[in-house]
Order: sequence, then C-alpha cells, then structure tokens
Amino acid sequence: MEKLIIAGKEFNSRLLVGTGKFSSSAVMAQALDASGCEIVTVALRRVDIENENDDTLSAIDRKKYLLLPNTSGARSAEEAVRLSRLARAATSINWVKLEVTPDPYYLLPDPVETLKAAEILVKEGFVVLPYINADPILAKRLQDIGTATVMPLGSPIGTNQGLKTRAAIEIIIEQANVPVVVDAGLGLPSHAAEAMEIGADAVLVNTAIATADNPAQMAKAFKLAVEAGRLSYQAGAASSSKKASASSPLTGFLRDQ
Amino acid sequence: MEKLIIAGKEFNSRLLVGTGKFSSSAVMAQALDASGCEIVTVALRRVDIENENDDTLSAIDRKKYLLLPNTSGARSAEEAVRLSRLARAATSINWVKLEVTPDPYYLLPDPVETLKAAEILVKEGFVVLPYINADPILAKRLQDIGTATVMPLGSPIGTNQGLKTRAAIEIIIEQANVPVVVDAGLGLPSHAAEAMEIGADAVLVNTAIATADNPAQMAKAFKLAVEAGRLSYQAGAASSSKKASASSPLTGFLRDQ
Amino acid sequence: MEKLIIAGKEFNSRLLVGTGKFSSSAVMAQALDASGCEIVTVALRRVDIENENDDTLSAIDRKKYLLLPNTSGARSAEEAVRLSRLARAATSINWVKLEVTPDPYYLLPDPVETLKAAEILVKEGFVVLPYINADPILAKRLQDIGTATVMPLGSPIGTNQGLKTRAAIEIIIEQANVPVVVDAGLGLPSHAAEAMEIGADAVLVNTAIATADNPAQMAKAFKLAVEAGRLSYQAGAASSSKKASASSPLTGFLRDQ
Amino acid sequence: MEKLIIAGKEFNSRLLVGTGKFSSSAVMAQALDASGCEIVTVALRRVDIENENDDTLSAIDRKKYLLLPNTSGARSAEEAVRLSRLARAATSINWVKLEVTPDPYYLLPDPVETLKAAEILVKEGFVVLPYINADPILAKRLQDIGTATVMPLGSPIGTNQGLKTRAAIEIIIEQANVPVVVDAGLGLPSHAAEAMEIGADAVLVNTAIATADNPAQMAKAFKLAVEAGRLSYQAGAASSSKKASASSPLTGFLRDQ
Amino acid sequence: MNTLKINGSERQFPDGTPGTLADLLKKLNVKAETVVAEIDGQIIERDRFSATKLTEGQKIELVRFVPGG
Amino acid sequence: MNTLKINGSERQFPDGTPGTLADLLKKLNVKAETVVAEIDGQIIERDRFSATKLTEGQKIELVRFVPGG
Amino acid sequence: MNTLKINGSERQFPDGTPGTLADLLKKLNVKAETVVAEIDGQIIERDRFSATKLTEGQKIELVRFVPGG
Amino acid sequence: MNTLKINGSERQFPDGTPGTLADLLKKLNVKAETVVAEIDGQIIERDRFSATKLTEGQKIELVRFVPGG
Repeated sequence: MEKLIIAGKEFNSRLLVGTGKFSSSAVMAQALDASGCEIVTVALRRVDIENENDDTLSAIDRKKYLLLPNTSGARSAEEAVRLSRLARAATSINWVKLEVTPDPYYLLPDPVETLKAAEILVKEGFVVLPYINADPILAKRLQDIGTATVMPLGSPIGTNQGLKTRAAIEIIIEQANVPVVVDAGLGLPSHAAEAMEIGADAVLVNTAIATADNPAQMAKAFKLAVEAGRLSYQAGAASSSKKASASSPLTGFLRDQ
Repeated sequence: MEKLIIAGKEFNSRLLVGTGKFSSSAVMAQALDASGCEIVTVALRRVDIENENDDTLSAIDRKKYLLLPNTSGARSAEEAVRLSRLARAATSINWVKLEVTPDPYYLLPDPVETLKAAEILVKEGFVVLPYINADPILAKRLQDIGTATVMPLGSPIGTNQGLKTRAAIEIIIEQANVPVVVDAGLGLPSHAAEAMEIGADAVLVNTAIATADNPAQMAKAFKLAVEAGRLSYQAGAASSSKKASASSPLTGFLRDQ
Repeated sequence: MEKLIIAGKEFNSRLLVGTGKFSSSAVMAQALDASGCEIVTVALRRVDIENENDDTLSAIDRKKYLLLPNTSGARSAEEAVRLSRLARAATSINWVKLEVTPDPYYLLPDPVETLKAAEILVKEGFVVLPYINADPILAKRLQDIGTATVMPLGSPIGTNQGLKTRAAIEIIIEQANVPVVVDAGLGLPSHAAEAMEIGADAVLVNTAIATADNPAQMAKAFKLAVEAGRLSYQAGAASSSKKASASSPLTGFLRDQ
Repeated sequence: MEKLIIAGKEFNSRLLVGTGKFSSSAVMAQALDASGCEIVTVALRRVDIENENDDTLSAIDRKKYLLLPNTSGARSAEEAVRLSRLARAATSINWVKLEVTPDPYYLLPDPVETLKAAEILVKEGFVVLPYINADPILAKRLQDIGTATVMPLGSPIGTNQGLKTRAAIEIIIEQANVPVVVDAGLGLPSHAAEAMEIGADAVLVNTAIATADNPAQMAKAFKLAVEAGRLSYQAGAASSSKKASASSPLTGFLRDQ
Repeated sequence: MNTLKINGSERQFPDGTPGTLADLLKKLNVKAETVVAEIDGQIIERDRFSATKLTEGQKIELVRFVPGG
Repeated sequence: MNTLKINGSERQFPDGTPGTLADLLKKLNVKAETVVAEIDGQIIERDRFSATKLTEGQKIELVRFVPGG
Repeated sequence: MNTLKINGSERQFPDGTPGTLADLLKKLNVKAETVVAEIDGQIIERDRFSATKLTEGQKIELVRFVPGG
Repeated sequence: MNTLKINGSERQFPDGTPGTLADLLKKLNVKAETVVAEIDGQIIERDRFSATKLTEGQKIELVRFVPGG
C-alpha cells in the first residue's frame, strides 16, 4: 500500500487512533500497538494540583507514535489558538488537530470559528488538521488557506453511527487536494472500510476501539478493515447493478433445448 | 481466529470464493491465492465436444482447495439431485452447494424445490450447503433436516448491492445451529465485514472479486475485511447511540467556571 | 386514483388495516374511519366460555368494511386450512388472509406450508391472500396456482422497521400479475409511501396505527401517505442522480463575464 | 393541522415550491395549484434585452402566493446582499431566501459567506430564510442572529437523493427555535414525509415536481405526503423494535395445550 | 352425567342436557349469531345449531372473530 | 453619440436619447412594471423611472424575477 | 452406421465403433480424467470407462467442472 | 502572604515563596518535564522554569497532555 503523506511526512498506516476513554494505560498501549497506527491524538488539560497523579501518557512511546494534540474544549477560535500554542510549547512539533466545538452536547464543530482559527494557525506555521462537519465548501476553503488535511465527521462523535455523511464526503474527496481523514462516528470496521472504499485517505477512530469489550482486538479489526478498504479503492471495484448476473456459465446445461 | 467447522471439517479461512467470471485461469489462480480461501465453488457443464479445450480448472490445486461443486442451472429438485450425483462421481468427496434457480433473470433460489432436493441429498449422505433466500423459517427447516450450513443471499447474485437482507439474516444467525454463510450480492469488502460483524460464520464472494480491475488485490481486500469483521464480532463492539459523547475529558478546561 | 381490484372486486382505498392491538373498540372504530380503508383483517379464536363478553367486533360496520379473516395461529398448512373453513362458515364470503407462522418469536411465514395450504384453499374456491416472506420465487409460484394477491412482508411483523426488503419486493412487483400488498413492518407513513412509490398495489398496516398515541390521526396519516405514494408512482418520478443540478437559471447573472 | 408561522406570518401549507425547471408557465401554474403551496421561490436575473419576452412569472397569482426571491447566483455575501436589495425593490415585501453558492458544480452553500450576508440583511430589516448545509452549529448561529428560519439541505440540490443528512437535521430540529425547512434533494413524497415525521416544520421542493412526467400530479403527491408526515409527527408514532410482536391475539388457539 | 369437551376443557351436564347445540350456547350465554361451531372436526352451519343434537363425549369447538392483523 | 452599458453590454444611442430610464425601457420594449433597475450600483425605485435622467457612460442593470428554486 | 446422442446432439460412427466409452473419449480428444459420464441416465464411474461398451441409440452425457460461483 | 491563582483557584504561600516556577512545581509535586506553563497569558518555555520568578497575584496555568480523541 502506498504511503499516506501529510505535510510532507510519510506514514505507513492510514488509521489514526484517539487515546481517550481507555480503561487503563496498559489497555491503551496494547490497543495502539495492535492498531498499527503511527499518529495518536491527545488532549491538553489543566494539571489537577489537588491530587497529582503520574502522567498517564508516559505509556505512549513517542519514538513510535506521532503525538497529535487536539484543541478539544475550545469553544472559539481564540481558545483554540491558545491551546495550540501551549501544545506546541509542550511538544517538539507543531502539528495540531483543530477542534472548535461550542456545543457541549453533540460536540459538533463550528465552521466559522474553525476557519478563523485555521487562518491564524497556518500563518503561525502550524500543521493544521481541522475537524469539520461534512461541508464540501468549508473543506475547500480550509485547503485553500493551507491546512494539511480536512477531517470531516462521519457522524456525531462517539455515536458509532458510521458514515451518515457519505454523500457529502464523496464530494469532499472529489474536490480535495489534501488528505481527507474521516473523523468521528465510525463505530465498526465496516464503517472504516466503507470510508476508505469511497476514497478517504485515512480515518481516525477512538470510541469504537476504546469502549469495545476487547480494545486490542477491535484495534486489530480496524487496522485490517482500513487496509481492506484502501486495497478495494485501488483495485477498482465493479459497480453495483439492479439486475442479477450469473457467476456460473449460462450454457452447457444438461438438457436439450 | 478460531476455526470454521463445516460438517466436522476445519477451515482457517472464513472466505469462500467462486471461480466464475475470471478473465483467465492465471488471474483466477492469483486471486484464489491472495484470498487465502480454502473452499472454492465450481459448476458442472457439458463438455463442448465440437471444440474441445483444456480443462480450465487444472489451474486449481486440489490439495490446497476443497472443490465445492454447485448445482447451478438446476431448475428443479430433480435436476439438482442429478447434478449432485454427477458431481460426486467426479470428485473424491460428497459436498455440494445446492442451488435451485428456476428464474433465469434474477437467479433467485426456489424455497420448495431446494428443501425437497436437500431432503433427498442428505438421505443419500451428501454434505449439503444450500443457497437460499434470506428466509429464517426455511433456514431452520433446512438445518433441521441436516444440511451442513445455510447460505442466505445478501442481495441478488452478481448485483454487488451488499447486505440488503440484513434484518432477516440477523434472525437466521440467531436461530442457527449450523454455520451461516452469506452468499451472493456482497460487492465490497465493507459488505463482507458487515456480514461478519453481525455474526455470520463465513461469506462466499465471486463476482466482486472476479470482475474487479485487479482481482488479486480485491481478493486480498476481502480476506482482510472478513478477518476484520470476525475480530469485531468477537471483540464485542460497543453499541451505537444518538447522543454524542466526548472522546476527550470534559473537565480541566483552561477557563474558570 | 384508479381502483384496486382484488379477485374482481373493486376498492377505492389501497390501505388495508388490521384490527389488533387497539386500546378499545371505540378507538378502533375511529381509526378505521379515519383510514378510509375498505378491507379490515380479523382473527379467529376460541370463545372464552368461562367469562363470556360481548362481541368486540360488533363495532365494525360490515356494510362498510370487507371482513378479511386471517389464519393467525396456524403453524401448519393443515391448521391454516381448518381455520379458513371455519372462517368461511362464519362469514358470507370466502376470502382469507393466509398466514402460516410456526415460529412464535418472529412470527415469520413458512414458505412450504403456505404454498401447500394455498393449493388446497384455491382448489376449494377460496380467495387466498397469502402473507409471505419477500421471496420472488415463492410469490411467482403462489400467483401461478391462483392466489388473489401476494402479501410480502416489509420487515418482521410489529417491528415498525419499514421496507427492509425493498430490493426483493421490487422484483416481486416486476414479476407480479396479481396485486402486491406489502404487509407487516411498515411503521411510518413514509414507509407506506415508499412501498407505493416502487409500485406496490396496496399496503396493510396494523401495529403502527393501533399503537400510536393517537391512532385515528395516524390512520389519517397513512391514508394520505398511501395516496401520495400511488400518485407519485403514476406521475413518473424523475430518477435520482449524484450530480447536483440548479433549479434556478445558470445564465443572466448580475456580473460581466 | 396547526398553522406554520414564519416571521409572524401564518401559512396553512407546509410545502414550499420552487418555480424553476417547469416545461411551461401553464404546467407550472397547474402544479402550484395542485401543491396547495402558499410560498413560491423565484430567482432574479438580468432582462435579456436582445430578445425581450413576456414576463413568464405573470402566471403566478401574487394574491394567492407569497413570492420568495432567492439569491441564486450569488457567490459571496456581497453579491447576495445586492441581489436581496434588488429583490426588495421589486416586491412589496422584504423576504429573501438567502443562497450563497460559490461552487458551480454541486451548488452547495458557503457557511461563512451565508452567515455574513445574513447578519447584514437582518440588520437591514430583511426576513431571511437561509439555505445551508445540514450544520447544527451554523443553524444555531443563524437563528441566534435573527434569521426567520433555517433551511438545511437533505442532499445536494436537484439530486433527488432524499434525506441523506437525516442525522444532522434531527439535531438541528432539536435545537431550533425558528422553523426548520428542509430544502433541496427531496426527490420523492416519501422523502418529504420522512422529513416531516422527524419534526421538520416544512419542506421546499422544486426539481422533483417540475421534472416529473406529470408535475401537477406529483405536486399533489407531495402535498399529501407533507400532511401525512406532519400528522404522524403529531400522532406520536410508536418506536421501532427488533423483536416482532403479533397483531393477533396469542391465546385462544384451536388446539389443546 | 353428560360430558362434553368444549374448547379444550371437559364439562359435565345433567343427563339429557344440553339437548342441542343451540341449547348449549344459551346455557353458556353465547350469542349464536357471533360464533362458528365445530363438532368432532365437523363444521356446523349456524342454521343447523338447533337441529344438532349433542351426545356424550363429543369434542365441541366454539370460535368467533376477534381483533387481529 | 450617447453610450450606456446595459446589463453588461455597451449600447449607442443618438445624442440626447434616451432621456430617462422610462424612455429607455420603452425603447427596449421592456414593461416597466416587471423590472427593477440599478444605475451605477444605485437602485432606482420604479416610481422614479420617468424622473430619472440618463447620462453618458452610466452602467445600467435591468433585472426581473424568473422561475427559480 | 452407429448413432449416439452425445450431449444432446446426434453423431454417426462407422459400424462397430466406438467400441467403448474410453474409445469414444479418445476419438473426441477428451481427457478421461477430467470428465464424468452418464449413459441413459446411469452414471458411469471413471474406472469403468474402458469396460463400458456402447450400443446403438444410447444417450451419453459427458460433463466436467467449469468455473462457477 | 503571597497569593497566586493557579489553574483557576487561589493559593496562599509564605512571603518570598515559591521563588520560581520550578520551586512551585516541586512544591506541588508536579514533574516539570510533563507540563507546560502559562503566566498571565504568557507561555513559559520549560527551560526557563527555574529562571522565572513568581510575583504576588500572578495567574498561572499548568497544563499537560491527557488522553483524548
């Protein structure tokens, strides 16, 4: 499988994994390993100084995984920019998964604030991976101002509903000149495979892996499904039809016409 | 992955592949190899004595693959039984994929004739794998008379429409005490993954692989998708919900309440 | 709207309504009236001689509605035939909705027993309306032996899941020379409209109306939806496409090229 | 059915109809009449002074229908505002269907420019009905600045693909305090009924009616479907379930236990 | 005593009663016009209820229409 | 000659003509009651068509409602 | 002449030929090991091809596996 | 006393303490290498923790990466 290239950096895996919601650091580490992913997302939060605990992310081998900080919690462009700068100060690199979600209930992204933040961050030299609604026009505007990817949602985050936005994502893929990473809502390997089959460059999965009874095994399942979907996309799938067609010959039957 | 057991025989692969519609024996052989399958279906036809050509199936290594003859072309129980007996005479084993399709247009199976043929063949000691509509009652009757599997269709053969019969197949799986093999209509790896995710024991694919631009690569894609779906089924996928749920913490934001 | 003709009898309404599950006879009567239906289904059961109550069906005006007895409860052809004969003795007419459902859980019809019972009943002069799985071959065999309609299910009875079997029902409609009545599983007016849009001749609804908070209003909704779907089918709907097309002119813009 | 209220104005019909793509003024007039609509959309274009023809819209009785000018053709907020002002000068009223579609291929709305134009127009006293992608956050922002409705698309305009954006529109409806009018992509009456069943306040249809073989009949079909969907929404539909439930009694069978 | 199996359960009646199917229905307070009857698997038309004598040990089914889908 | 840019294309008129916007519409056989006019970006209300004098080089937009979705 | 109906079409052979099923297959250049044979509805096991004499008017089916789904 | 607002809540310290940001982290048992600090909206690079003196009333944010999607 040819490599995924984001902002000039090459990756063998087309599956990005979020680190939230795992029952323990150990379970998370096993799942990340099984997923074969090379990019993992993390959030930035205040240290709880009242009861200081060990850094739960020390389980992540930063030589093996690219840490991709998100701006979760930001409700405006301003908050997202501030979080991005703090994240950059904390990591060697300047990549950021841009999330601006004013709505605390469905955690859906704000198109206007996301675009505004992206413009500022790109100017400041960030590699910006914006999380957006499946909005082809917004996706085009973001790639035009220089984001490294676009990350349209398949369905609201954490719902496991799958690729509800397929029709719009097909348009986004058709118009994209940066990698399209389907983020949020992919609940099953078949959802991830479907996203890759229609030409998505990669997918990001968190809840579906972290909340499975066996996260490591589910991570493996998503790994295989993403590869399957990509191979299918390149293999040139035959189109579907309404009329049936035999897979066995329609001649040479044991009867005389 | 635990083994698939049909009539006491163990298989490592849960993907069965049909041998029809390939552009050449060489292409077929490569695709079978890439698919990792252990069971391949074949049809029985009159020898064309006017222009005798070499046996196109010699490309199939019978040590590597179990040859599963189908009764395609049969329009009645009687014709299906006759074909089954001829197939048994031709092979060392007595397995048969039972197909009775009176309708030449959509090639859909006849429930009554299929049940009648199955009763005769089981009595004669055949290992019967019947191709049926996604009919839970018929599936139950077939397993009750002793068929080795049931093979409900996902959608009409050759249409690549996917798992249109999902609702009924979920019931069949729930009631089955023999392996459920989803046959016909699976057009993309995501369709195969979906079938496995809901608990199908295996899938049979032919058209989607044979008519892809690159059959070997598509075969590999289906191999991975089937494994992904099975792993997901065993890993205990979390259910989907309407309400979103954050994958990042909802506390410790950089703002004072 | 042209009339629906079943066994030579004309009907203005294409909505059949079941009488089960209503909270009271009064509520049922209002819903039947609001639905505009002309055919209502009833079941046959033993009189409870321990506590005899009034005939709950006296609320149904038999001049206004054709009473269509079903054979619900029958697990075999024999039981269905017996119930049909009793029903005929009880009504002036010889119509019967043939149901053979050995499975007490999903109440799905048995294709073999249904066909067997239909053959007997047609010979005895019954007007047979068989309830079947969405099986095009079975539907064809039933119409060939002389049933007055075929009644494929949209999804398992009482589930309100809608037209899950659409792909198969489209084939049934294409091959039918008797009215196709979609029965069971239609949970919303849009489901009924969809069935009519693809060319079904009528639909039968019970649970969705009887268990709505306001059965009479839901009955009215289904009445309108069935008419809408039928009108659409006759009006020749334009096909859907992937590419957008403007509904406003693409010339005469207020700008100079 | 209770009235639809937009900007304080009451309407009996919940179906808005676009006037584009009809084969003739006469056909359009018949379809508008059959649809029972009270609001019709029109576009603003340069007069073709080279070959001046009669005003094709004279067929529309402005006492019967509220003329709703759209800003189709506008690629930016500035162009949309200019068109809105011209429209206001041409009509007695100040209502405008705001469309900003920079992309000439899929004609999808630009969230940023649409919001910008809406802010200006609301300030200038316009009654603004913005056409938007199914973006709950954008919808909320628009209602917060004072638009009279939000008009999310069901699928790209003119595709007849139906309610592809259902998941997002359900969220928009849940959060809305202004009428939600589903616009674009509704290709069949069942699509319109579905939109109304989930709680949309109204739908706008053009292509599906204008390009049907019989536009007047299709208009009637949409009229009935919209009413059916609304009645169903108010009647409190029962939820769907996976398990079947009998519509006939499960006691009193003609057999002894 | 006179024993009849009605709708699956046995019932005792004083000797010689109920004389006919019509009598039985009256005894059970069942309106004749709403039911169908079967005696030992044989359907009895409604107009023959009063002409139909009942004899010891018969299996009688009394059924009627009820709401159903 | 008198040059006006109407709906994007230039048009020549004899000096002194067309005097007013109303005159122009008459010349073009365009019913005044169906159009809206804009001169150099300024909207002209219909009741001022005949009071509005036209001068060399003006950009005039004449628009009207057409069928649309 | 000797007439056989092979796979639905009649064929003439010089008297006395083909003697056996094995001879027929050789004549038709059909590899015995790849086919199954049926004579007048009776399946002939492969190991009995050479022992099976053919007689005037028999209906012979020669079938083999081909690619199929 | 010396008052600092740390992550949104006020904290009192003996006069003159904590001297530097590094001292504060030690006091709070927070590993310097895992956190990022912001003082009155200004980001402090990790290598300047020990050089950064703290003064009365400053608003200090101490953040770190946590699991997230």
